[in-house]
Amino acid sequence: MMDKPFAITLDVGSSLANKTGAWRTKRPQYVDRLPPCNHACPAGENIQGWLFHAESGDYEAAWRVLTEDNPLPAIMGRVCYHPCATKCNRGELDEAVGINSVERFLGDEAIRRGWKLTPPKAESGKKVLVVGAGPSGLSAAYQLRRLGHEVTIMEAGPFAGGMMRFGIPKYRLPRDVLDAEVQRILDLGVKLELNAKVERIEETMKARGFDAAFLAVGAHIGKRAYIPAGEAARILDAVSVLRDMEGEAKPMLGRRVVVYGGGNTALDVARTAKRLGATDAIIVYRRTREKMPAHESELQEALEEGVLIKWLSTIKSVSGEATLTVEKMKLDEKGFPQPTGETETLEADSLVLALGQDVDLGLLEGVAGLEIKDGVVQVGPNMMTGRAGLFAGGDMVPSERTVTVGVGHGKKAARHIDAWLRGAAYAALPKHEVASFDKLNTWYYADAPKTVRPQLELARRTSTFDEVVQGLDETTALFEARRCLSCGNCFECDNCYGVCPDNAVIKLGPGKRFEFNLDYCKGCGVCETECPCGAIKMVPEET
Amino acid sequence: MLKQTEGSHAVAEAIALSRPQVICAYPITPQTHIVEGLGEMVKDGSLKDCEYINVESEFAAMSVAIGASAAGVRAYTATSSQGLLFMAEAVYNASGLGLPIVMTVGNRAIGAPINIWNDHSDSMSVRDAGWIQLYAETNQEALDLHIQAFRIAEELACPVMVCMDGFILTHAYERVDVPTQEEVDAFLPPYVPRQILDPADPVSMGALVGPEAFTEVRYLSHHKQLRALDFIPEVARDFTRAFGRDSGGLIRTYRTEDADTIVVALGSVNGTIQEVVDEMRERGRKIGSVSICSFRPFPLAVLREALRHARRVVVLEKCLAVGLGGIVSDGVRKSLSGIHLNGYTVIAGLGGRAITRASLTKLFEEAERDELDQVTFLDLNTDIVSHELERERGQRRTGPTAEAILRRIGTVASGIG
Amino acid sequence: MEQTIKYYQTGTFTVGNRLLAEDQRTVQADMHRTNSLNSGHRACQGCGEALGARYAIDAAMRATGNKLICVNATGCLEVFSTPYPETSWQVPWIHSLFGNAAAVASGIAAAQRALGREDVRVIAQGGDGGTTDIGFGCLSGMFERNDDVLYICYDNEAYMNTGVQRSSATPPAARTATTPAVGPVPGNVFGTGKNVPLIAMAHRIPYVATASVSNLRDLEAKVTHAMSIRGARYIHIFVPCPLGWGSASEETILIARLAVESGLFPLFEAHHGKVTARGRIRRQVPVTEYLKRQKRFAHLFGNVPDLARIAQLQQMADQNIVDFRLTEDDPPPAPSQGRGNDVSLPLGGGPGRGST
Amino acid sequence: MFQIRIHGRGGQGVVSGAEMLSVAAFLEGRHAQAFPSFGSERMGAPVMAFCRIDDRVIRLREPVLEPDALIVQDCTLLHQVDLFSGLRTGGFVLLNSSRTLGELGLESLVRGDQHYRVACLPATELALKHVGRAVPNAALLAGFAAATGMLKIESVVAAIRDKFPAKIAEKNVAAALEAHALAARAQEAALA
Repeated sequence: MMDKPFAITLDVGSSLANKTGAWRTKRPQYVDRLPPCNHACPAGENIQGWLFHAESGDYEAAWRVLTEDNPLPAIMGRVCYHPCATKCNRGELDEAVGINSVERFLGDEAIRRGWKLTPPKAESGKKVLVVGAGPSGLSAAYQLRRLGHEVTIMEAGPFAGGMMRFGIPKYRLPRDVLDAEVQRILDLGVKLELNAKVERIEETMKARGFDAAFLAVGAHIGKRAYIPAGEAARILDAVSVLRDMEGEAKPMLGRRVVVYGGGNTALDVARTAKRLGATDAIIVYRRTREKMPAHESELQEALEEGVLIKWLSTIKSVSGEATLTVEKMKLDEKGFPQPTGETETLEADSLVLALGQDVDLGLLEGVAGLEIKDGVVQVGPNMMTGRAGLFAGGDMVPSERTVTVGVGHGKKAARHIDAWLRGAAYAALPKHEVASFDKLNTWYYADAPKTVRPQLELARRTSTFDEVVQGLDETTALFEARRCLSCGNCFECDNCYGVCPDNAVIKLGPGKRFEFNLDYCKGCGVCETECPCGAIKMVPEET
Repeated sequence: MLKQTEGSHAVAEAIALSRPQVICAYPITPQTHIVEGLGEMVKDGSLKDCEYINVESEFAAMSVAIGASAAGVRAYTATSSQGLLFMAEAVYNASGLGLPIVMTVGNRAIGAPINIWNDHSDSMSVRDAGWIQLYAETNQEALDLHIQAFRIAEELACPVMVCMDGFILTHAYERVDVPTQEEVDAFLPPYVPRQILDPADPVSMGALVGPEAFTEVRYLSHHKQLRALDFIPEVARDFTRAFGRDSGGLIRTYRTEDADTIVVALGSVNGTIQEVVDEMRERGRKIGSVSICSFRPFPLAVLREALRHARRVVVLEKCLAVGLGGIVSDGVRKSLSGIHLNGYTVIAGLGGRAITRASLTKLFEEAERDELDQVTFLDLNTDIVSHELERERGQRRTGPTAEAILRRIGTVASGIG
Repeated sequence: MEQTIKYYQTGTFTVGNRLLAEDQRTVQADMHRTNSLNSGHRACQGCGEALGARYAIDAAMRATGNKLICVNATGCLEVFSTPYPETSWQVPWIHSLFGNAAAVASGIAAAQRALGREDVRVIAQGGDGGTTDIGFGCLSGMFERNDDVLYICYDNEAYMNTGVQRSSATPPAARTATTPAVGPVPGNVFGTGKNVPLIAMAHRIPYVATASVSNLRDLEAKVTHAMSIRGARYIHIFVPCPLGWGSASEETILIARLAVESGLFPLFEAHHGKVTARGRIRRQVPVTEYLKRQKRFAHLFGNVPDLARIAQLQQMADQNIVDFRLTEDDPPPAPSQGRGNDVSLPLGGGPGRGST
Repeated sequence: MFQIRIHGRGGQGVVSGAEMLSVAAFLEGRHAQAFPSFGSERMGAPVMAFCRIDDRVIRLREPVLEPDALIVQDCTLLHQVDLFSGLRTGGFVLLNSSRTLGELGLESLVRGDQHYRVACLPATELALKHVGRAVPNAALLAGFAAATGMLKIESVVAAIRDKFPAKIAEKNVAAALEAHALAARAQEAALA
């Protein structure tokens, strides 16, 4: 110990006695904000949550978080139109994160490695009927089973999958993938009865002693439009064409096929026709490309495959063997198509109508208290119909008709059914404010373009039903996952810990995040400005 | 070992014998030969474990010494005149931080007018910088004082300035007794710093000190110098014991017992004064002299004791407090407070003006007759001064005084002095 | 020195990154870092200098295994870190004078040689006043002798400690207490700032670098690299001063980033007088983005914007971008060993100023 | 106390001459003090140096104002500087010249009532001969030793060896020895 000259030479670190926290007028707080991807997901997936695990290469953990909300990642990774990506903040930076492709990678990985879903902890002793083995039904069955209920799915068709099987062509969703994910749900102990059409729901429930039922029969009846036509004219509807694709006898469409409509189904049929050997597959749509409900990516692929589209056209009549009269339309100022009187003729071996689908509500006849509107069943915010204990979801209720929405309905309904069975009401947790782009400091993220999913060369694609879009391999999936900005939630980047001029941030260690040391924090706010993901918020000191 | 050598070289040898670890060198006449000599010793390996740094200014010289000393090694530098003023800020800092640096000042005047010759204006200008100031009377004493200086500095954690008259001592060849390394090692232990910058035991040196503690810090540095009043003679006694000769201490008296007139002076001029004292004593005059070695701390008590019985004191100083008169005289007067005797201040030897026996004899005889003014400028050329004053009265734009005077006295005064 | 996009993406430029291997992580991400400049110091809210100093010295502490001695010139850093009776330093530290930090450091380095303790390294640090003005002589002397000292200048472009007076590092047009925003030509009208990094390079010392508190990993890497080299080294760190610049305390790093991304403060490294690496601008911005966030430039954006002087500042930035090839991808030529006279210095340019 | 003043020009070794003189005296066990006339003079300018020799400690620090002896290294100074100022009666003067007093027109110095004792020595020639450069001081010291008998030639030689590096020293020693012989002979002649 040296004898230090008074006042001139001081012992180190003694300024800890000076609590500069007293200078503060604002204080920083750690917050969690809702990532826009999670916010946008119809299936309510905790996307950022499972990406977090994927980033560190723990794919099983990622898959387990993912399947909390969605038992069908391999399917969703193929057929979802990923609204998550549309809302992804990264889109404003370079390109949205390929969430959907990582999801598919996880789904495929799970199948490849044979990961099993977590079985229920305890049996509830309640019996629930699920009508329809489509995405919504499967999702509901899965969630209900995990909550310990005894679940039976009654499916009218010969296979499980519903529209995933009868509406989506193989080249978009290989059937082995579908089968694998369905089987995994059944492995949890869900009973599946095929070719078991429910004629009268209430009778079935009473007869078999179900405590509740979830209806998800989908919409399988192709809409017809009145078109004057000769006897010889070959006119089919899209749903049947696609359904027949699953059977032995493939539909006979001829060399020149005209499809009428502008939805995804219309595109599926046209692309299917191409694969069945049609030289011409022409879509006739009464509005413009901008107005087309079909998904852009599918339209793009269809065009690449040589599908032709006549915009602003309606079919007036079908004369003789195969001559269609098409009338040109024009949009009025409201954007509605109006006839112009101009017509032209079009040669076609067959005309396929893809004008949307209706729901078969037969099983609901005589059920009291139901409200049916526009051909679909009305449900409350808890997915319950007018009849207590009878819930419904998917295409048969008012909503966008996608697999993802279906899965979301299934999950939501399951939670409410579970609550209802316990005589309670399910209340979802209050949502955090959304982590919008302006909350981020994106300088800290490396600029990295999205990994483009390799595609099969067009030639092979149009001649076979091989899957068009290929998946990511592990490295690219990892790369993609790591493009996530972790919007609104701390990812332990240590920025606050590093940038504080007063060392007023305490690092608690991996997974434990951080804590502010208010003894020394002067409230400068640098940590808030420099937090990349917007997980810090300055709030005024209470006076 | 006895040697006939130059003052600067004798000092260089003394420094080398004191085993310095860092030496900072920046040239300025007349101290240059000292650092040149040391540079040679470091280069030829005779001075080992020593870093010799050629710096870019006196300010840097003292700063490097500060860093070295704070890092726990024995640091030395030398300067003169303008150089001392240029490092003045660092001079204060070294003492403020309590760093035992030893510095030689080869005393020299300060310009303008620029003048390279000897007087005490330089060291006097930093007399209150918190350094101990020792003035050497001979080259032997200069040599001895440096060895003592390190011991004093390191014991008290206070820097020491050893002042020796430029040219008169630094350039004079005379006999000196140079001690052996063993003798010096026995007298001067290795440097054990009181505070040190050491990663193993970190401290912060040089804190900002506010009104709440600054007075106390200053009091402590004053107190440190008061302790030096006891310690300096102690070291001098040890030195005498070890080396068998008297050197240093606070003051030295010469034939002051029963003296009516006592002359007080600093540095080499004491030799000439003693010659004059002897002559006058032979003529029965009661005169003596006192040589002040330690000017800081100022030895009030011992000086009072040496002077109290005299009738008059003549303070002969090689510096001028412009607008006041003497600098040393002030201290002497303070030492005599309450004692009534006639005090005279004589300003002599400014800018290298030779101080001769003749002038001193005349001066002291006038003093004995109490015919001196309060302040006397020895050998002042009154013709020149009055002429210059006349000229100034005459015109508004007078031009530089120094040049005017040189024009009047002609350039070469036969080179003497 | 440039940060190429590594495989760890999430937060590639953040202080820490959980995706990195332990040994790749930064000093500042370490739970057990030194905090060589401890809490409780009296720097203003959002002080860039306090941040830069802790970063630099912590990095040096790791690089030297805590065998480090620091010298501090008079200035904000010294005053806010060591007011009696408290010091914030955890390293052996000395403050001597305003203008002699480099010389004191030379003395300490010499002492270590004399003691045979060359494992103990020395850093001198000062603000732009203590470096580019009053301490310049000692700095140049230390460079010329190639003493084993790393000198770090924390540049906030004025004398902040004494109340924001102009220094020779003050950029054109900036308002300071001695170049007030009044009269026909408000703000600083004296030159374009003394470019000490380039002057340091002219001494052909082993290493010169510029850094910014906006690029903290880069800053840390440069200090670490500097400590791996013997001899005189110089790092010039850009540290915004909310008080002196009239900027928001939370924007300290943001403003530093804009200085870099606009080209006004080029990041580069030089070995033996030759530029060997420079920081690519990732997202280029016009200088106005940087200027308008600071009250010291407010007079440029009055009712009648001072387009001429804004253009002058933009020109300086553009000159830097050209001189240091700040927007080019290709790496600059490898460092030349030895100290040949073929060394090519960029004309003008340099931290915060240009060759106008 | 014996006081010597050496006159010469910058670069002629005036100061080292005085120093060697002091060393020689020191070697004979006497006290000596040598110092230059402190100035900023450069090459060629008139300069002086002083030397005091005594048997007791020399305390006096004033310049030599009343020399007992003068050594004039350059006779051209005769007409430029008041060389003889203060030289005491009977004082000794050694001139560096190959000419005689008569040739130099300095008989008056000897005949005058000051009774100066004046000698000439061709020191520069000797220096050129032995050292190869016009550095007359070693030769002059030897001449001074011989002429005044104040110092033994051995002491002068030792002082020369003390001052110069070996090679140059020996050359100067050679010059000194010849000068000493010359001066000794002249002395005898004078006495005869």
